[in-house]
Amino acid sequence: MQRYSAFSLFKHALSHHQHWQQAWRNPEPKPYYDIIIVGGGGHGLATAYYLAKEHNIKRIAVLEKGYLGGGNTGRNTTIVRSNYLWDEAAQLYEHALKLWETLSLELNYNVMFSQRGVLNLGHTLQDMRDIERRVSANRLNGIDGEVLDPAGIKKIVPLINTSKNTRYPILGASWQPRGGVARHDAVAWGYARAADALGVDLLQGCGVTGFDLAGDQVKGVQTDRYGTLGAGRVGCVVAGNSSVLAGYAGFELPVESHPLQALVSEPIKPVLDTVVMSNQVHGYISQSDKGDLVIGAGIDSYTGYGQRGSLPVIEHTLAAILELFPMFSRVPMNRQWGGIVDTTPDACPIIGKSPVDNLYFNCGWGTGGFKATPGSGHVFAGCLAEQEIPALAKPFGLDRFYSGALVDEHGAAGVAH
Amino acid sequence: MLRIYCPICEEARDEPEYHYAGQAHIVRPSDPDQCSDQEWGEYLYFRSNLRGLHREMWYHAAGCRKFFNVLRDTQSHEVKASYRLGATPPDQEEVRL
Amino acid sequence: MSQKYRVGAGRLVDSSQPMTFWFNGRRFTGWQGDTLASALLANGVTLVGRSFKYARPRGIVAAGVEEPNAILQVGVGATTVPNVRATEQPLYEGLVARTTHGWPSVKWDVMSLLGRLAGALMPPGFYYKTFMRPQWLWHSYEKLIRKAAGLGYSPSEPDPDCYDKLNQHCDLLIIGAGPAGLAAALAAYQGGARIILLDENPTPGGWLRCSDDRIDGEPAERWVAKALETLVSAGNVQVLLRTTATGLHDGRFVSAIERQPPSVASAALQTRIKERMHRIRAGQILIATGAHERPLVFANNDVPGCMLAGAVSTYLKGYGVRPGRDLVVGTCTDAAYAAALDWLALGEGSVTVVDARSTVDAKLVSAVKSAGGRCILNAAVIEAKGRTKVSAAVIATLDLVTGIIDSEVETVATDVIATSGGFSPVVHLSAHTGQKPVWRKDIAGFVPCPDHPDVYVAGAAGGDFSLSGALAQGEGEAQRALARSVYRIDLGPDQKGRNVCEEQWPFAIEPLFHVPHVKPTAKAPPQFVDFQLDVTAAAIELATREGFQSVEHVKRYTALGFGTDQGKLSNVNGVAIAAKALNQSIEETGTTMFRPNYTPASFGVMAGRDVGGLFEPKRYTAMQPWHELNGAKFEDVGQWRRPWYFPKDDETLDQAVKRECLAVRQGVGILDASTLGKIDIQGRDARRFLNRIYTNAWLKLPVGKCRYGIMCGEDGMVMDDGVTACLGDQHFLMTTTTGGAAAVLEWLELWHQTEWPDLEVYFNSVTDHWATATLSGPDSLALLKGLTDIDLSPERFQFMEWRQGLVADIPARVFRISFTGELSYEINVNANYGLALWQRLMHAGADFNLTPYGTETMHVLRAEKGFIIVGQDTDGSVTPEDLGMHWALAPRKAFSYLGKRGMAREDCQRLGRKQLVGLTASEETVVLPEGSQIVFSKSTALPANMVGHVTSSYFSPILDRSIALALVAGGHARLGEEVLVSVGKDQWQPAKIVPSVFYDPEGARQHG
Amino acid sequence: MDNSQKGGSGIERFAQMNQRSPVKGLSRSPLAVLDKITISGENPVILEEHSLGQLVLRGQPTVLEAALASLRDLTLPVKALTSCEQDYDCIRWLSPDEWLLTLPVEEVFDVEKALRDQTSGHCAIVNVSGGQTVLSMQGVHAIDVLKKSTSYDTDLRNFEVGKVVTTTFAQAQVCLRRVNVAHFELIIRRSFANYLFAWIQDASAEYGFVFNRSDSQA
Repeated sequence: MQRYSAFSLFKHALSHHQHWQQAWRNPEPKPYYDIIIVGGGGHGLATAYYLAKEHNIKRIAVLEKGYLGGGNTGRNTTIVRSNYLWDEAAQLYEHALKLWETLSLELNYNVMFSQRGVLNLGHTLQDMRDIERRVSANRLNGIDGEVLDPAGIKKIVPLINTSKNTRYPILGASWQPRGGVARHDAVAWGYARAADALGVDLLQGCGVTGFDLAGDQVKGVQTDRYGTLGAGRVGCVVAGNSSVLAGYAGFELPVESHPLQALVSEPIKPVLDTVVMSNQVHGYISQSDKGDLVIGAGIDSYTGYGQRGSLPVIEHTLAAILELFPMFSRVPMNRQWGGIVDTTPDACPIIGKSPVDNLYFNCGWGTGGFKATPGSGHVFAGCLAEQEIPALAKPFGLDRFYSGALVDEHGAAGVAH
Repeated sequence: MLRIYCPICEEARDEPEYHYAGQAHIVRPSDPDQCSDQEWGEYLYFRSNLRGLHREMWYHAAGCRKFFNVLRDTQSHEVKASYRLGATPPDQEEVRL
Repeated sequence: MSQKYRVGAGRLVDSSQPMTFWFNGRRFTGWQGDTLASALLANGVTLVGRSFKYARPRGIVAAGVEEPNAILQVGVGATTVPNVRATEQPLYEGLVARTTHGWPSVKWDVMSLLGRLAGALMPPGFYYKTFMRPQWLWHSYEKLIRKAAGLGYSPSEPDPDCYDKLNQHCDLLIIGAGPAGLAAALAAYQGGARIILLDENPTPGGWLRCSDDRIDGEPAERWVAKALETLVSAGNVQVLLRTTATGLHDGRFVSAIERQPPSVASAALQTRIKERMHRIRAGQILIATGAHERPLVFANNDVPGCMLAGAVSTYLKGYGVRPGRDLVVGTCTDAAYAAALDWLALGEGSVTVVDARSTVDAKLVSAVKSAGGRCILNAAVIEAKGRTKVSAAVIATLDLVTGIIDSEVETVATDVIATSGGFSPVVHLSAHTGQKPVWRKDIAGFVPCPDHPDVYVAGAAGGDFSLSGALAQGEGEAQRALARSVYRIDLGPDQKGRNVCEEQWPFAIEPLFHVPHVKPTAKAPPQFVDFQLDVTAAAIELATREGFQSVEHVKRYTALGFGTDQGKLSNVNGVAIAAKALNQSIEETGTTMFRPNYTPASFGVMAGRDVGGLFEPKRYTAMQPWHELNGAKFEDVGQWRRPWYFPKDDETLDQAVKRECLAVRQGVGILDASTLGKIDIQGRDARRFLNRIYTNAWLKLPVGKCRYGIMCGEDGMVMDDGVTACLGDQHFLMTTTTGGAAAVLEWLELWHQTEWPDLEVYFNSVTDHWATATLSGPDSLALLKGLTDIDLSPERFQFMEWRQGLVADIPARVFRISFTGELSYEINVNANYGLALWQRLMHAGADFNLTPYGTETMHVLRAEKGFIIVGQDTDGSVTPEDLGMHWALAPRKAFSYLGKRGMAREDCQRLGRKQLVGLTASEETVVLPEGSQIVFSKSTALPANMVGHVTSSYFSPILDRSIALALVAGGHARLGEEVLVSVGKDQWQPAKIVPSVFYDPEGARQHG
Repeated sequence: MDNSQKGGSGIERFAQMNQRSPVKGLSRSPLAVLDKITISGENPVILEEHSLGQLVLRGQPTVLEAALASLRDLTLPVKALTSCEQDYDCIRWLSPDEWLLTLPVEEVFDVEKALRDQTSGHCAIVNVSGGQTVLSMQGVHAIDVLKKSTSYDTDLRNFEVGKVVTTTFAQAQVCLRRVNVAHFELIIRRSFANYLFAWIQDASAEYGFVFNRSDSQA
């Protein structure tokens, strides 16, 4: 792999950048792979990378229907944090956050992970109880976090409206300084480039149309571009399309796919240096390095695969942002879009075995997928490569929907996204 | 934004008048106490989540307060038909169950 | 200062109305009708900004919404607006505008030095390749990078203006009032259909506004004026000008934003509506949005003075502005000749047309020549000279077929280079709902998907650039669209295409997406594709070399089209350059997604009136006036505002709550309980229904009695609770939690309508109908006795019973139920009497020191009794058994009630589930923070083994010590055990697990 | 005050109570804040019709039709979104088994009782007079205020005189009826009244709406 560095930039500048290598190959597929990953988003690419790097698997392919990182990876608001309530979820996301902290060096690709801190605002007494509870749990899980009062919030975000006269005055917030944002495309590209360098075949424009099943076992993957590719094991990491793939294999999942919308303003001069999230008023906001205000909306109520949602959700979200930042009223909104999020009844992912042998699923990340990318890939690689499901993934099996052992993140803390 | 025809009010209205109520035609097991944990889990949580034609239930929360069924394409978001609870769904043959 | 570039009258401006405006601190004059851009050009201002990455000087390129460069800050203070396109901003008296790039000034920008020196180090994606080491330093690099971020400035004060929304419905929405849109409206209105015709410009006509075409023997302008008059007077047509359709959404729902003209926007503040969003549900949609001209991509094509040919014509004809002395036109279309001829018509200055094509309509060439201009065919402008202003154009012979450029070049001195690379139909709206535009080779542009289910397309938007085509298609498509509705129109065969059009410039093009330079692209001076984000042809080629082969990858890697113009000028050129580099066709390459908004919409107009006091409803009870008058502090509970506590003088929360608590325990207090959800249930099967919905038994509850019930979801988790009274044998009044009222009613309807429609029962919300005042405390009986005709004697009116009668002369239903553990009477009256009831109770209660109390005191009192609050002591993962409420379960009911099977699941029955217990801190004065996590034993290792958390915690005035409720693993079996409560980093409070009822465990007090 | 149905004393199927106070002047409308505002002659106006009592009737049409006709001379509107008006009474279709009857407030209890007496079969009658209030909005710009507030198509072609719809209004709900071409009736929930009043004021400032409250007291 061609190393990236300031020096390499300088060297290539001298030759007018005409000699940069391809970031990844465009390989012809092999007839058989030890492991096929379906889904070339951040999670799938990370899975492939860790399979190759840490589990020494040789023949790995990633099948991507469209282009790498083109699904939810490239459509989210790039927030990274780990301050979840329940131990199982907190430890999984914290595992991811620790990987984030060294990811650029690991991949030799600057994913611009910016630990600018995340504020979760509380507007009601119950919000504040939930915040206390979550921060207390985080502390005992070894995750950074503190509870701030309005004055403390104002110090971090001077523009925010902490007046007591708003509809839902801000009573306080949780603050995770290690949280932040990262550059979403770079995460996909960084993993892709590093996985490719380890010999992983990245097959783009290759949609999956079915599975080759022998009894209760998966033997291969049928594709629209290369016919059937044999596989020892198959891992599906396709977010909103998980139910469609499960349908090919003959079972259902406790997953519903909903539109989740986001929007950006036109770039303005820096005014907001952290991530601000609020459940009560339904909105979250940060400012990108380019100057765009990046804003996440609530989930649309209906299921949908159209990668777009309904305008009232956007309208309400911007009203919420103006509740927090009235001075943004004259800022122009540039563009809105949507992703397809795979939601589960407990707002936690499903990681592990499916009813079909050797067919594994990693899905149900809902609105929390991006922040988990390195951890999700790392843990899922462990599931696919080893006999035992890794401890971090164990609580997230499908069996919990039968036993009732849900990890109820939204029931508990109402913390979304 | 979806425009949904309410078969009770006999008019199309804007989506915010309604609440989405999930996949339609899920029947409560007649004897829950005889269900295994697995069967109960499937009834509670597992859904077809179809891409394409989907039969789903909506509640006209700001209108007649009635639940009804909708046949909708979850890819194009197009509402194909609305029908009352208990009515025969249209385009039955098109719907994969 | 004189307008030295103003050369004539201009059709869109009124020279009799001069206006003063300010740009970068200098005073200028323009005319009514000017845009800020035309006024700047009239005054010879050519430098209007700096580019994002390389800080290169930039000037005005376009005359409409597609402008990428002239992005200015307009206004000052609270009403300043960032990122205003000068080409869209109407001039008004006193307008203040400035550039936002460049230090110390836009003319002398030190960043441009950096851009020139280090530009070579900044190919696309350079930031992915560096700043990695050491990792912790990225934050510092980032701070530097952020310094360069952003275009304009957000105001720092709240917006004094107001934004409106209008919900609209129509049979046919016509987007664009150019020739196609006007023709469509003229045809469609005759059938009586409701029509909305909108256009982004202040006047209709589209490109006809600045053309010399004629319709039916008259100047097109006349035809436009007559059309407008006809439509406005028709009655069934709404013409919305200054209105841009920003998004086309599912369900043929279009958002369109109308900007008020500046004169209106500066009117009295009270009704000052700055922008209005029309939320249009359209039966049918006709897109007549025209096309945008594309610039040619050549070296240094971003130097101020490089413009679109059409824009030059618009400034000349529309505004009487000639943006320079000499003109070089670079083109591969016929349309650009108009700019040359318009310029030549003014006499002065030299004009050179450089056409890449080998064969051009001879009439065009001779027209230019006879007017004194020069025409060079088979050639292209390959480079612009000049830094802050074009000084010359470098011209070379080009073979359009092979793409080979001759190394012999000619340099022509000029200060304006106008180019035309063809036209891109404005397909944006058609693509917002996922329909991909289709490439049409013959016109070298994308057109809307022909099988679009929701839109019809006419005129240039569909790729027909002729006037006759626009008129005929407008009529025809309007007719087709309305054929689907009841408002048919029949134009008849002889009417169709009846307009006689005399067109100056029929459309002809040989596409040229990238003008080669004598040097290879990577070594040539930058050839800009996306001006705003400094994306060059070399960058696109590099991206494809690096493996970014999907057009979306190219876009994301280079930032092509990510600017505020969203690639209106750059999309097609960029796609074509990528396609060529990938050695594939443009069809194969495709275009990137188009998303709303077509042009930006302010946050304010998106939010409309749902801001400030109207952000969300505030719901009040009938007693609100009294609460406000008596200094209550309020708490938000759902949308309700409930009195939180009633401080006397300058009492703190704790002081007030202590006083209120003791008053209830020792005397009598009064609570406004009106917000509790109330559902009236009537019908023969009401009991059977309740028996299924609640976990306990309801079949035998006698009339006159009340019963507490828990509602669970099918997962067995507690969902809501409340007391339900049996009002009649077939009549019940259910109460729900304040926040759960609507959801519970929907829940009841769900089960009734879907699963048990055979049960004869009706549910009606009466939450708002009944106002509820609760008297609670040992003195409540004595107080109430003097006010009612109801027999209150404890043996005749027992705990958990209800009676009706007069209370303070008001008919009431009185429920002897208690959430405080004291003797209590919940008095329900028609809400119209709620305030009178409260006032009369307060009046009569003066002798008893009747003390109003709020939700905080209510919480303390109920916690003393171990009564739960759903949502505080439960969180969606708690079963009734976890709460120790086995007594509220009736497992032997014939019907398997909702939640029964769920709570029997393996995990719900396992040992060690978290269970509700009481907790007392070892230090009696310490109130454990609500939410604190609990461990059984201290360990320094993290993660610690957490076993539960504090759900409710208060100082109990009656017990004179702190109390808490908590969920603790296996708690019911651990009574008496010590736990540690985490109250801060390495800070622990020891506490003991105790029964959850702290006060009067026998319940003697509530029985009176 | 009807004492024949004291709770706990018998096996009455339904609890009934005359909810009107024998003492005059105790009743207070949700929008009593309108008290001090005066009417301006030419402008469109909004009034609160505080003298109306309201009953929700539930049941199959066959159960209710005859009783209603004989008691109030009203035809039960069985067609979706229609209403029937007679003197001071008006009955509105809300759903196939639900209607809202408005009538003089002093007659509510008698009608409630009589309806129960004269119907047999499954039905429900609920007094909701205190839970909602009736606003009347008139004037040439009334329809514009509605366009700002509800997504419903209030054009005369779609929303003819006498038609009644329950729909969204700002962020609350309304039962909306067209009384006349430029006259609309809005029935809103009590707890939302202040919010909606503030909304209507804000939305109609552009047209110079003036607010007033009728003097009649229950």
